[in-house]
Amino acid sequence: MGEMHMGNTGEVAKITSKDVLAAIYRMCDAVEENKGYLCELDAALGDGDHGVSMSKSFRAVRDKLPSLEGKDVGTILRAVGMALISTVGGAMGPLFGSAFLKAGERAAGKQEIGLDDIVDMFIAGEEAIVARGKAKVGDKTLLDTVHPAVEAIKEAKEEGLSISEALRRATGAAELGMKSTIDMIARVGRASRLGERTIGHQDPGATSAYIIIKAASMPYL
Amino acid sequence: MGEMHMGNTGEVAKITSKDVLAAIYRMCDAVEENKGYLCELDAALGDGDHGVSMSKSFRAVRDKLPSLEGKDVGTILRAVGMALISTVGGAMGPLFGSAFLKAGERAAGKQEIGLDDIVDMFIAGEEAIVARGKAKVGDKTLLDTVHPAVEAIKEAKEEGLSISEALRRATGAAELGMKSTIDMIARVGRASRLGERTIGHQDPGATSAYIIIKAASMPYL
Amino acid sequence: MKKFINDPDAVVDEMVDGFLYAHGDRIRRLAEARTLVRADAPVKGKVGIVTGGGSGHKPSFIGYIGKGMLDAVAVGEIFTSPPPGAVYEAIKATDGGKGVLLLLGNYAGDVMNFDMAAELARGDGIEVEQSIATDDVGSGFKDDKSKRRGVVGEFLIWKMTGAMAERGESLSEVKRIADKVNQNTRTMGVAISPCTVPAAGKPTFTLADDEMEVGVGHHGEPGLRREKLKPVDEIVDMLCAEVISDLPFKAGDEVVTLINGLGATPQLELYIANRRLFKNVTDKGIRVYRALVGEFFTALEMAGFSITLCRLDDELKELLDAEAYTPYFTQAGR
Amino acid sequence: MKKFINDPDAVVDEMVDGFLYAHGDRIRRLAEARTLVRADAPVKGKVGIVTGGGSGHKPSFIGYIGKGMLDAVAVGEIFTSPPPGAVYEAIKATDGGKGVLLLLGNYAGDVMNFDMAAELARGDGIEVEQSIATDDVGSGFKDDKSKRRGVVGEFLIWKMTGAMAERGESLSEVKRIADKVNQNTRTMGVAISPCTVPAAGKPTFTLADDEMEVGVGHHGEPGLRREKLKPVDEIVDMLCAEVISDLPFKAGDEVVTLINGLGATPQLELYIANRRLFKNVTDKGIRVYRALVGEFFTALEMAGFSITLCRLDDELKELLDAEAYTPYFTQAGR
Ligand SMILES: Nc1ncnc2c1ncn2[C@@H]1O[C@H](COP(=O)(O)OP(=O)(O)O)[C@@H](O)[C@H]1O
Ligand SMILES: Nc1ncnc2c1ncn2[C@@H]1O[C@H](COP(=O)(O)OP(=O)(O)O)[C@@H](O)[C@H]1O
Ligand SMILES: [Mg+2]
Ligand SMILES: [Mg+2]
Ligand SMILES: [Mg+2]
Ligand SMILES: [Mg+2]
Repeated sequence: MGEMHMGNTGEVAKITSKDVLAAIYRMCDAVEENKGYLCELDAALGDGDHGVSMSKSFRAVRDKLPSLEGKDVGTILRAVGMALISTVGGAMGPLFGSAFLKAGERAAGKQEIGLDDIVDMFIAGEEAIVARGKAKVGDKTLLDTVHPAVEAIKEAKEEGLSISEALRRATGAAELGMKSTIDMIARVGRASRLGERTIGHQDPGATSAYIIIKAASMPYL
Repeated sequence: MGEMHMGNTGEVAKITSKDVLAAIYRMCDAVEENKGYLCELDAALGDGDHGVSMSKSFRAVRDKLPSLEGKDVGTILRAVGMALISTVGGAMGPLFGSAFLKAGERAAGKQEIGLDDIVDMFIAGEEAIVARGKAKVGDKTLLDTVHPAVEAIKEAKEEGLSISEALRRATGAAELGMKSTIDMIARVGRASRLGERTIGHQDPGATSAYIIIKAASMPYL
Repeated sequence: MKKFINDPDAVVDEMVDGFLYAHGDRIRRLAEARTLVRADAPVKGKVGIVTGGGSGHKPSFIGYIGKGMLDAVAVGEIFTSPPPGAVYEAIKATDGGKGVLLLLGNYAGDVMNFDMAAELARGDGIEVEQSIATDDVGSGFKDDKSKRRGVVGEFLIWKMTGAMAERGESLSEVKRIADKVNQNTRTMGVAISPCTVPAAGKPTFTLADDEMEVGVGHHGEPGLRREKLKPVDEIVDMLCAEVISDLPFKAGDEVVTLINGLGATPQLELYIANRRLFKNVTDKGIRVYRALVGEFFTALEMAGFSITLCRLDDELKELLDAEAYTPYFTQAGR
Repeated sequence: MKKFINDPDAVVDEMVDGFLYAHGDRIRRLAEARTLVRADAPVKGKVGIVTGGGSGHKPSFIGYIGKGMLDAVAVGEIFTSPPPGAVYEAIKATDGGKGVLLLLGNYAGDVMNFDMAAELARGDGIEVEQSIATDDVGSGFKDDKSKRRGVVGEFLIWKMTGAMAERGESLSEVKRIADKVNQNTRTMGVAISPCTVPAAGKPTFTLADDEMEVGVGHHGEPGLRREKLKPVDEIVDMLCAEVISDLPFKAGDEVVTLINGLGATPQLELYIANRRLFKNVTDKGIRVYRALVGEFFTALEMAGFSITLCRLDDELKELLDAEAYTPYFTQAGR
């Protein structure tokens, strides 16, 4: 499957709905590969199920993908969002699900998207996560991965960079953001009850957000 | 405690109620010492509690002993029997309890007993165990210890031997009897459900019967 | 041994205290012995239902004291039969003039202690009968089923016998029901981890990480054989095959099925087992009248479960569905 | 991982099947989602009581569906909040014209998924309110108690709120009771061995042979601290001190106490704990109106227990004692 859905590489100016579908396949693979790792991270801070929830959610996503061949980007992303909120639930369903739903609204009807669209979609995704989870940057959640990624891609657009370069920057910022959670004290979610004992552990949600952003950007890195 | 209640040693012709009390103290000590060992034996064949039941039962016996100073042999043995059937229950309460009760009946009112009495008491004890448990010799129970001991002491009496020699023989026969259970298949009790798998394991009840007979006879051996 | 206890030798006494703090409005302890009875015992004109046995099987036995089930329980040490005195006091406290039925499992200790108690009570002129449970197929003895252990089938005996007694039937009629339920009931269980008697301090058996004990007793007694652990569907298939062929249960029979958790096995797993049990039974053309799932008769913290089938007729169905009010089984008529 | 399961990813679906084979006479599954409802839902003229959450807590949540308690439960994966759709279907299936109250524990996933469901249902014109349980003192937050986890206190909320709804009271009145019970309830627990989520395959934590986790969450979340295991009386003293001082409960208060086994801890030990709990509470001049002991809200096969105190007034006493008919809690009035 991996090979088939690798999509374009090198400097690109447009991304097709086919590329987006390929990106989603890569996300599914990446989540599955990291299932055990994500559970371990969650065992230190929460209830140890994060990898399991993510894996089940993205298996449900994968099941939807064949029926989405040829659909526009908005339809694809909304379907992904619906699969995420319909199947497993957990904390990830509403957070990632809302992000994909809102991002999908911005790409409604489009067979091709440019960097403008992508930035719009990133912004919408972050807004959805904030609206749903009411967390702030620094609270040790997936927002600490998502927010710097969004800032980076916005800047890249302002600087007039290519899609590839913008995604490269976003992925780099996401990675730094993910790592920044190691030193943070969790302020929301299950982990928040551990207070200072959360210092030294990387947040599982922040990690899966990075895994997803990286998998999406892979061919462009 | 041990020293104080050791009773007579060497060849004796009579046993006093004081000696009997001392013998009971020794039984209590011996059972307590072997608690763990008896549990281990029972774990292989049954539910692993034999040492615990024996220990609890004989602690209850020990609690009664101070009030029995100066009482006749019959009273002492019946009190031991009552303590055994009143406290713990288990399989041992009724079996050992009935044995002591019946043996006590034979020694009612006596401050001193001779070999004739002792043989009578052994016979009564064995009868009580058979009546209560309905086991046969060879069924892999405490009867396989008790029966050869009773036969040995009867013979010793017929041969006109001393109490000491008679108890020596009884203890020796009890030990052989106990060991003979290793090769037997359990026919009654909890262990009987294991059938052939009981071969190779020494019966816990047969073992505690030996421990008791040996502790009683100790100063005469 | 990792347990929430104080003195290992005091666990049963302390448990009884704690039990009475919770259920003292309906159950009281006798002064004369460690025997618990219905607060309103003796119930006039009703056969007294007395049972008892070793502790460590919660909710059995004391959790089933109450209207429609048990009148009194003689409480033994962990896995150890109670002494005759405790049973004798139970008999005296529950004889409402129609006699008392002793219900017990088939264990040498229980049989002897209950026998002694019955002798004592008969000496007082109280009518006493006994019925001994032998439902455990896992204890072997295909040729002489009367030698088998009694296990969780006892719960079904208590339920239906208790209902019969509550109706005011005679001692012989009540005993007939106890024997009838026993004759129609078969159980078999498996364990994947042992339990530890507090005063002994060591597990009753050890199993490798991939092993299970098939036919285990509810005190950790070895069963029929050891096998590799399998998916639960296969385990249930195996247990069903042994249980169904033993009576045998046949197409057209109606049964109550019972899945009993032995202690540490989550209810989630019991329900997964129930799913397969239902399939096994109905595939054979046997009708499931009721399906009970839960912890009815445990073995401390043993991980494992058993399945039970009990063949019903109209008489037993009515008794099974009759009202019961006890700490662990309440049924307000159906 | 030694468990009686088949496919680790199918445990919840298979459990639901097995559950319905046992309780299908009173509980049914919706076609639209993995949501279980009272067979007679929606009950006209009654506020619908809907809850849900991750699985693995049996008998919670589905064991409490029935008259006098819950109308519907949205069933999540093990320890994972159910999706909005399952909650939304629960709301639609139980609205008897007086609106629906959502009862949930304070977990980010549950809060978000229930929020989304409430939004969807309100869009359909159904009146929906929420009440979020936060009884776990072990989750810290002395300064902002609204951030605490909800644990077995939820059982008490379901019981009393369900009774209030059964009376035909309005949605706001029923919600008032849920909030009131929550405000008056405090819980704290300890664990001595972990549990394993089947799909994860590994225990959620590890403890040394002589250690316990104090303030553990019912998914194995770390608690306030680790300590050496102590005699249970000392553990209960410690838990009582924290729980009593937190509300605080005071001399003259009347309470229902609850000891909840987390899975593998034998009931014997829970009753030993209850003995000491009773002493702690009454020594403080607090009156024990009722004492509940058992497994109400487990964490798979975790070994551990919690103690809960809930302050009662006449209104709550009546609701606590009201009739209830569910698979795991039946009470025919008292
Ligand atoms: N309110 C919130 N806003 C954003 N992210 C959150 C929030 N609450 C929790 N999270 C994220 O959820 C992750 C845990 O997810 P998961 O383990 O799947 O859910 P649960 O905690 O319900 O078991 C955390 O690592 C954190 O990143
Ligand atoms: N019917 C019987 N007659 C004689 N001895 C018996 C009988 N049944 C059991 N025993 C003895 O009881 C012993 C087991 O005792 P114990 O472990 O204390 O009781 P339980 O089997 O009730 O746990 C066996 O080793 C056997 O010697
Ligand atoms: Mg988690
Ligand atoms: Mg034994
Ligand atoms: Mg025993
Ligand atoms: Mg979770």
